[in-house]
Amino acid sequence: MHQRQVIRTNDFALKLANVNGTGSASANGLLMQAIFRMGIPVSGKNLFPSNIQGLPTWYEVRVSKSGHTARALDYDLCIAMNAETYARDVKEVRSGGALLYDSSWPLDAALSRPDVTFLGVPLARMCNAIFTDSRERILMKNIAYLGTLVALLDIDMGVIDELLEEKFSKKKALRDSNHKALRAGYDFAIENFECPLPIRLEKMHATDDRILIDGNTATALGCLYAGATVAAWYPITPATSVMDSFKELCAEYRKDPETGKNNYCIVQAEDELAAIGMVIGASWNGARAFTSTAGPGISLMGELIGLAYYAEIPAVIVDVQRTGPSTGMPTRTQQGDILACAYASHGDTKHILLFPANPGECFTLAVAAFDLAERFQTPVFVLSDLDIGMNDWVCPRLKWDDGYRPNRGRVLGAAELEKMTKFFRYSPENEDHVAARTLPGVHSKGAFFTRGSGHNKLGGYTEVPDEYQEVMDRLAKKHKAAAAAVPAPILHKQVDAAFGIISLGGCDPAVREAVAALAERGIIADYLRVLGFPFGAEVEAFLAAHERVFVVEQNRDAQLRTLLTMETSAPKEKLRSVLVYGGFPLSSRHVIDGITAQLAQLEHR
Amino acid sequence: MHQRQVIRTNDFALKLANVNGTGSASANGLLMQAIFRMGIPVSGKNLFPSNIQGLPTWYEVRVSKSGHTARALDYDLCIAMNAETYARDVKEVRSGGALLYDSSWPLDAALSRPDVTFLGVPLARMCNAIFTDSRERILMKNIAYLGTLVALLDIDMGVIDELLEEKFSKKKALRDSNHKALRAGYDFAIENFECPLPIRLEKMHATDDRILIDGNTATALGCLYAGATVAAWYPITPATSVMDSFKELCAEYRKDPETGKNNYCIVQAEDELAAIGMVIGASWNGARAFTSTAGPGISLMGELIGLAYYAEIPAVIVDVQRTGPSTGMPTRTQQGDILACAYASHGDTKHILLFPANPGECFTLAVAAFDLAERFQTPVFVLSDLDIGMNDWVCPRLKWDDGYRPNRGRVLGAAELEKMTKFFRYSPENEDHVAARTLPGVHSKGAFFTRGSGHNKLGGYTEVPDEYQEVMDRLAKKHKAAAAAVPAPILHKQVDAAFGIISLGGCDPAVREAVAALAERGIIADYLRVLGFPFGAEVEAFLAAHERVFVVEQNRDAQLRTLLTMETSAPKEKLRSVLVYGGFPLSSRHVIDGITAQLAQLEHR
Amino acid sequence: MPSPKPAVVHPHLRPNTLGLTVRDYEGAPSTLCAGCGHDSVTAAIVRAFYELERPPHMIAKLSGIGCSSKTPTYFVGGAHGFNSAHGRMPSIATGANAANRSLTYLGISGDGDSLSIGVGQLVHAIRRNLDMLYVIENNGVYGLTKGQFSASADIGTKSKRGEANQYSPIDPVSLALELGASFVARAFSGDKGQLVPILKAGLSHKGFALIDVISPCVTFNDHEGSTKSYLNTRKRMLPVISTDFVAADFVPHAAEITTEYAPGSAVSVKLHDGSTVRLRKLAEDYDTGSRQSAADEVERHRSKGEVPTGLFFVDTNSRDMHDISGTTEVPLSQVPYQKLCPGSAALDELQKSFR
Amino acid sequence: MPSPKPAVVHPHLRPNTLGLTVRDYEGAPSTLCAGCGHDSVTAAIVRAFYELERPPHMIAKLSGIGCSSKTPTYFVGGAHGFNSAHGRMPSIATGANAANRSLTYLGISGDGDSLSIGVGQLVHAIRRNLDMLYVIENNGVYGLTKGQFSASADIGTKSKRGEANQYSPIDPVSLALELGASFVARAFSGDKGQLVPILKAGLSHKGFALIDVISPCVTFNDHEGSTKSYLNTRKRMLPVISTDFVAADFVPHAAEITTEYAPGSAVSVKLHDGSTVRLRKLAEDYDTGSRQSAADEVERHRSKGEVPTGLFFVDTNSRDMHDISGTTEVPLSQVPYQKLCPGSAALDELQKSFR
Ligand SMILES: Cc1ncc(C[n+]2csc(CCOP(=O)(O)OP(=O)(O)O)c2C)c(N)n1
Ligand SMILES: Cc1ncc(C[n+]2csc(CCOP(=O)(O)OP(=O)(O)O)c2C)c(N)n1
Ligand code: SF4
Ligand code: SF4
Ligand SMILES: [Mg+2]
Ligand SMILES: [Mg+2]
Repeated sequence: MHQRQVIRTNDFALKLANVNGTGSASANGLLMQAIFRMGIPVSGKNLFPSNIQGLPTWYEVRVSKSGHTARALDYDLCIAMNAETYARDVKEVRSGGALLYDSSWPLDAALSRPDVTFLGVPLARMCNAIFTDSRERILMKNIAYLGTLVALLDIDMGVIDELLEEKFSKKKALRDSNHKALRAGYDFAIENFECPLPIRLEKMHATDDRILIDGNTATALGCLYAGATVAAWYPITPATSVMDSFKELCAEYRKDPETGKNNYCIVQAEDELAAIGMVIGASWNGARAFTSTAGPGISLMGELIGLAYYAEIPAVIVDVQRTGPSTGMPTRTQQGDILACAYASHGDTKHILLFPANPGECFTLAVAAFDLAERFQTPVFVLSDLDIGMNDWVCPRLKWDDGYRPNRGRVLGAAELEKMTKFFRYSPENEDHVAARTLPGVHSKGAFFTRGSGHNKLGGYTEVPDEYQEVMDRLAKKHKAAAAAVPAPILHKQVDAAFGIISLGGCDPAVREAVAALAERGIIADYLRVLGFPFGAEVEAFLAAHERVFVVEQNRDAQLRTLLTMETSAPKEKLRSVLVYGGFPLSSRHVIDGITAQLAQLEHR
Repeated sequence: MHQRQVIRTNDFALKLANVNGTGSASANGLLMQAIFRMGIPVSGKNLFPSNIQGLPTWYEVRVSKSGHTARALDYDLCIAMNAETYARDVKEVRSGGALLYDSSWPLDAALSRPDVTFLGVPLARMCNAIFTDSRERILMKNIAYLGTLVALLDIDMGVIDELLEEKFSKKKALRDSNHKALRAGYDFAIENFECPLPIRLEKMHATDDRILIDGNTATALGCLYAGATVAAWYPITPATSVMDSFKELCAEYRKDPETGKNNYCIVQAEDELAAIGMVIGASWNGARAFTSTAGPGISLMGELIGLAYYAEIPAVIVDVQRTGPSTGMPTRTQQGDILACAYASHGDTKHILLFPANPGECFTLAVAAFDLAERFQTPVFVLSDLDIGMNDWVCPRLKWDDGYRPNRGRVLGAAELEKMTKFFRYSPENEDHVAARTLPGVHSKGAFFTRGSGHNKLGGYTEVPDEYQEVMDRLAKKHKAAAAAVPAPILHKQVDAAFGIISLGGCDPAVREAVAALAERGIIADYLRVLGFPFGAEVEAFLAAHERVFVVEQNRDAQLRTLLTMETSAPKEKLRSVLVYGGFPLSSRHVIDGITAQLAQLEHR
Repeated sequence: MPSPKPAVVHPHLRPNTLGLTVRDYEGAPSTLCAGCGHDSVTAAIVRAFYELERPPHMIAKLSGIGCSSKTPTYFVGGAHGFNSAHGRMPSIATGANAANRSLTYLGISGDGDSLSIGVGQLVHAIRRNLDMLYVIENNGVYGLTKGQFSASADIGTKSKRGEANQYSPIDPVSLALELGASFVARAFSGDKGQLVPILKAGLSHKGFALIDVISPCVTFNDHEGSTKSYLNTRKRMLPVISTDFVAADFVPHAAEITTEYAPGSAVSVKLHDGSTVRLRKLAEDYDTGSRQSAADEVERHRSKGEVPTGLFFVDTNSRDMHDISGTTEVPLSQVPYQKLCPGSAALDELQKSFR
Repeated sequence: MPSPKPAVVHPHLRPNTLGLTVRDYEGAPSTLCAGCGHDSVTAAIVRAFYELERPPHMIAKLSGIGCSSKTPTYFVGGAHGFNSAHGRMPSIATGANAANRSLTYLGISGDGDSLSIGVGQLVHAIRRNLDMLYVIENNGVYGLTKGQFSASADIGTKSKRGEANQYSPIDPVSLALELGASFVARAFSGDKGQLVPILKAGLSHKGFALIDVISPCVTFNDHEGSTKSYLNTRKRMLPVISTDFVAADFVPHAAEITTEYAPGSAVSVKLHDGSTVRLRKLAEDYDTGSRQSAADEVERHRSKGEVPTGLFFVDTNSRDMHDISGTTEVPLSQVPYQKLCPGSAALDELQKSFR
């Protein structure tokens, strides 16, 4: 018992075990939002199944006054609402932790633990007493346990009220039901448990200038602000909400004030082959266009991605990665499409990749993607993932510079064309090895023939080796030139680092937490997070500066390490991998264990 | 003139410049075949355009008593039948060489060369005199220049007669026309030129136990002998003739003697996505099935290749590579799909690749592909190319061991199943990390559910990280295990080699010739040709044994070098590239120049 | 917790002549939403196989991706299942059928799986008259991805968010008739009495049998304003043909002979395996043996906003892929290798022509 | 050496009101086989654009892969061309059209490109009623890959090697009618008098216009036994409707008013851009405004082994993709960025809801 007396304010983790399709999502969302509004750093991970209703689903909430948002692996309190996973869930509570269960039914003694406090709340009985409608009885159980948590964790009731007001301002009846259920759960806790628990909340001001947002919404915002007018897509988890958001945003911000018509066109394609085809057609014709998809879509887009690469047509492809291969686990996260995207399509091809690490970067890198795609006239991939894309993250408020103007790259206007004697599509090239393009309908002199078949630097059809090779060599140089243009990596430097760590994307919170924790143990590491491919001078410098570099990523085959090995001058021997790819978001423990284990090995050589 | 007096018997190169669709192919084929029948090592390279009629096409014949069959880059005699490319063709004749042209029209003086002998033959006038039908007049010009060559090169007229007899045994009229044209060209040469030229032929016995065959026919033969019963494909150059041959062979050898029914089923699919789907369905159901395609098809097959990898279904995919990316140059050769195949599909995937270097190996490796695909229950790629697949090669007669039995891998029969209490698809695994599979309809206990979604080692659906990971880790081990099973590389060892060369596939003749030539200059190199991926111990050993290794391949991005870097323990620094990727077959000169240039560089460091 | 669905209602668990009861034709518990139309189709399939007395392991059940495509897990656990990739089931089935023509092939797909990403493969499976039963569980939306319109959504039908579809729908029935399918039908998941006999007929038909089953999505497309809701479908559905199935070796029991026939309007069609379907037409002039007549009949009702159902067309003499390719009767997967390999002598002989 | 084909025969090189002559609408010399039907279609397209007086640079010509798909290089050199990937032209055209609705879109495809690998994209381009003219140069074979049967090969037609096709063909016309195309026609490359006006009508139509042009492949499908040879097509082709086109701002010249009409049987249809097509029907009862009637008429002749040609159906009031999506009239590619970016203030405002 004594353990329980250690008060842990704003620093603990909850696991809520539910059945999907029973309304737990909104209650769990409210919980997360309430903590956020109390000014406390918080993160929520939704671990949901690949079906619509009736299967186990978990929601993890981590509260961390020091701002660690990575997934926590041991839980101080578990809300066990799913009998089917009960046994599993009990096991995951840390010793000294507590478990909240529905005591409407007796608890299976076999599943109790001496080192865990069991808090029984008769949620079903309560709700059956209060509500008559059967659906409501089920839904409100979630709000009832939320009420209990308000008491147990000392959540500001005012904040909760405010949230319910906003949420149900137009649905009075629903609001009242919510209040009733909330109350019931709250009162029961006050009467029966010593509240609050040692793990508890206390207002802070750490989220004042922050927002709660998921990566897919942020990506959609980025596309909106970048001036994308054409979007083509085919539904797929976890990318679907990118387009849902983009659609909503356009409906809000892209109706022409005079005509009321749409300054955008979103096409739900028949499949991914068509979606990328539409993006290519639209970009060829001068619109900023993009598609959003996941692994299976990337595979299907392969052929046309090669066409865009070779014919030099801009295209922005958002890949919200999920666990592969094949259908894999559609509702689990992974970073398994790095190589598939970097070298997408048959023949010699190389592409530009961007790696957002959080919703904030989804926003900025989405914008960067369009600028790069048009500047280099080539496909650009934004490699997000399910964890970033579908979970709510606490982020600094998004900023927008009204001075921003799209970099449309080298596009000749009517005036310029008028002055020219003759226009050739693929020459002359600039220092980026990019030639000017023209848009259909602009000027008679601008007409040219686009083809995925062999062409020379004038744009003419060719089967002559030298002419073909000349263009291919320029494309290789062009890709190299992009290294200086992709966003620079982010360096976390320390004094006397023993080694370096390179990682990307959604691994960031876990790696940063791990670096801090290792430092406490006296293990000092520099940390570089790459934001894009091809790799620039900073990456080369970091690799050169460190004898040993651990590459942390979420896939089986060390895909980022592969890319670093092939596309930098670093000797491959210095690169070691820490790989986690079970489908759940990364935790600092994975990183710490992975690195320390290897360090130990290396010593015992 | 004096140069011309150097007699060069059975050692020279010809270039025939024609217009496609004008019947030159058969004349050029006859020429090649005649030399072959004279027992002289010969090779022919058909450099044809991507259309059906009216564009420039070249046919190169190399005669080499020492058996070098790679493409020669300078030509002793050019037969210039295409006015459009005449200027280019004249340039390519080596100094001291000769050029044969149609003197029916005056020659453009501007295009003459003092160091080249011009042999004018009034081919058109002759044929117009002999023939009345306009089409025949065009076709027979080709036979007429063949006649001239018979005289100039001292080709055995008996052999030619014999060939014409065989070819036109059923078409007397045609045979007579051919004879007339041949005679006319021959007589003109005898009367007007000093025959034979210093470059001439003389019977040998170097081809007695050899055959003339193209790689695609050999691949089809391999599939026939391996026992493939289902083939699904979509037409694409240069892979189409694989299926054409397979169809003809099946019609000949696969009609059931009793019923007259087909012991095979070939489906012309609606596209490549369907073709690979059919192969997967057929393999799942217990047939040996394959498809043949080229780069664009590989891109389209990506998603389903990942399904076969993850669900562990055998599939044989023949990729007759052409010049990419995109449509690229469909009638030019390249080795540009190595990476696209090795890591095909999204998520973590790795595949088995085989690299035939000539038609003989197309035959043996096609058979090996089925054994590997079924033993390891995974897709296997046979990476041929246009040069191997569509050109006629002189090869040792194909041998077949009647003791061969297909390795169907671990497939449980009714008896075995009867004995089992319960069958699980993905365990237990054997030393190859392969589990037993069952075939539909064999036994009620064998039923299981195949899926591309997350599954555990029992074959059940899962979203549990550990269960998912367990299967993925086994797949990785399985791929490693295949290293010992793929055909071993071929080592050409020398004494005191200064460095090593690694190459693959169609580069072989050029590399072997280069190694010999370099040796004559005192530059000694060991040469290892890889036959498959994953790489086995021999490859590791070769890399370990050499300080410096040149990797010779026909693509821009050093794809084999990439694979060697990532999938062996060799430090990448020791691997240097020689890359030729213009679309024409490799010549020893490319290799020699590439290597010596780099050696020079290295010294001047 | 998912309750074991489908709950198959059956008077008594009478074993069929294989000694198997209805339970033996069930699969794993469904994980679909309670009330999903697909679960009713699953129940009907269980019933159909049970009554047809097919040995489970001689059944190959294939599907693409979608809620509908998940259902093969929920029926005939003893069959071989293949949950493949989105829209690619037709090609997988084609290959499977090519390798072994002796199994019963049942493909389950959705309107998204079949009419959007998969329409190309569906079209060509029909052209080949592949010997299989192809069931489209048609709910007008992409269920598994949460309710986007599919290509079968009717003009004007409203999404849950209230937007109306404005693209003309693809009707799998008309498409199949146009492309030459040899068995074309439509049914409603809510009408088991109609669905089961049609399924049995489709399973007994030789060649490509397509059944478009209107199967409402309770979660994303069962609201007011949806034309494919249970309510609206019940309102608009019109059995232009009622189907009654009598298996070859089958003594019809009481339940099934009670159906009364208006003399003259009934047609009996003998299927390839000897079983019979009795068709009762609504319209006198409509000829179930004529593709064009069927197409017209379907169009006539469709244009009136009705949803015509029934077995519209069946051609019992069509030639399937194997007939056309002249494949041997023995499943290719079972032809001994000795019959497949010409041997060394033949190779030597052949190579004489390679000189 | 390829002689500059197509040789456009024209009385005098009269410039149109843009000051352009027929020559100005030609492209690079064809590299197709001498006598290829596709070259005649190219010539007809040149003629159609010249007579419609379209500014070349306002034309987007797109294609897939195949001999037919090569032809955009051979006409209107001053237009923007896009020779894309096999079977993917419809999606490229959809995106292009989405970005700029002010251009004239002409897609050229083949029967392989459109009915095999590309049928899915074709089907959905039709559903969207994409505003373009889609021409299928239909020769029943894959020309560029040397003569395999395509999905439009008729049953019984013989390949050059003598094998007969046994799979039921896909008729693009019936398919388009079934799927809701707003303009459906068929013509023969050998009948320029018929083809040119239909092309002009198709180019003037708003919405998806499909023209199936029988265009023989002299090299691989013009032999005896082929149903798509010149000879056989001439024999079987039957103009069930003859089409006559009159441009909006166009004084018909002598050549074009001579056509005599049997009173009563002629219909005049005003197209979106004000031009008119006059249709003369063979059958009195056939209603060119009715999709079903058109489908029946086509089927009626097809079943008799005839190849019905003409402009079978046109719907001048259909709504194209942009009408349906409510897109602004200004080409999206030309909407100024200022109109597209909500700006920082809006972003700050919006983010209040993200707390
Ligand atoms: C290549 C690919 N693209 C997209 C998806 C995502 N996806 C899964 S199911 C589905 C649609 C299912 O709709 P339908 O076939 O009608 O089945 P339903 O769920 O409605 O029964 C989609 C788009 C996928 N799995 N694979
Ligand atoms: C993905 C892909 N598969 C196959 C091919 C090979 N290919 C080129 S053209 C063609 C068929 C062309 O037939 P059709 O569209 O009828 O054109 P035609 O040559 O008959 O005019 C094929 C299969 C290709 N280019 N790309
Ligand atoms: S989402 Fe719709 S289709 Fe899917 S299971 Fe639920 S009800 Fe059925
Ligand atoms: S092959 Fe046929 S389609 Fe192609 S160009 Fe020649 S004639 Fe025309
Ligand atoms: Mg659906
Ligand atoms: Mg064709």
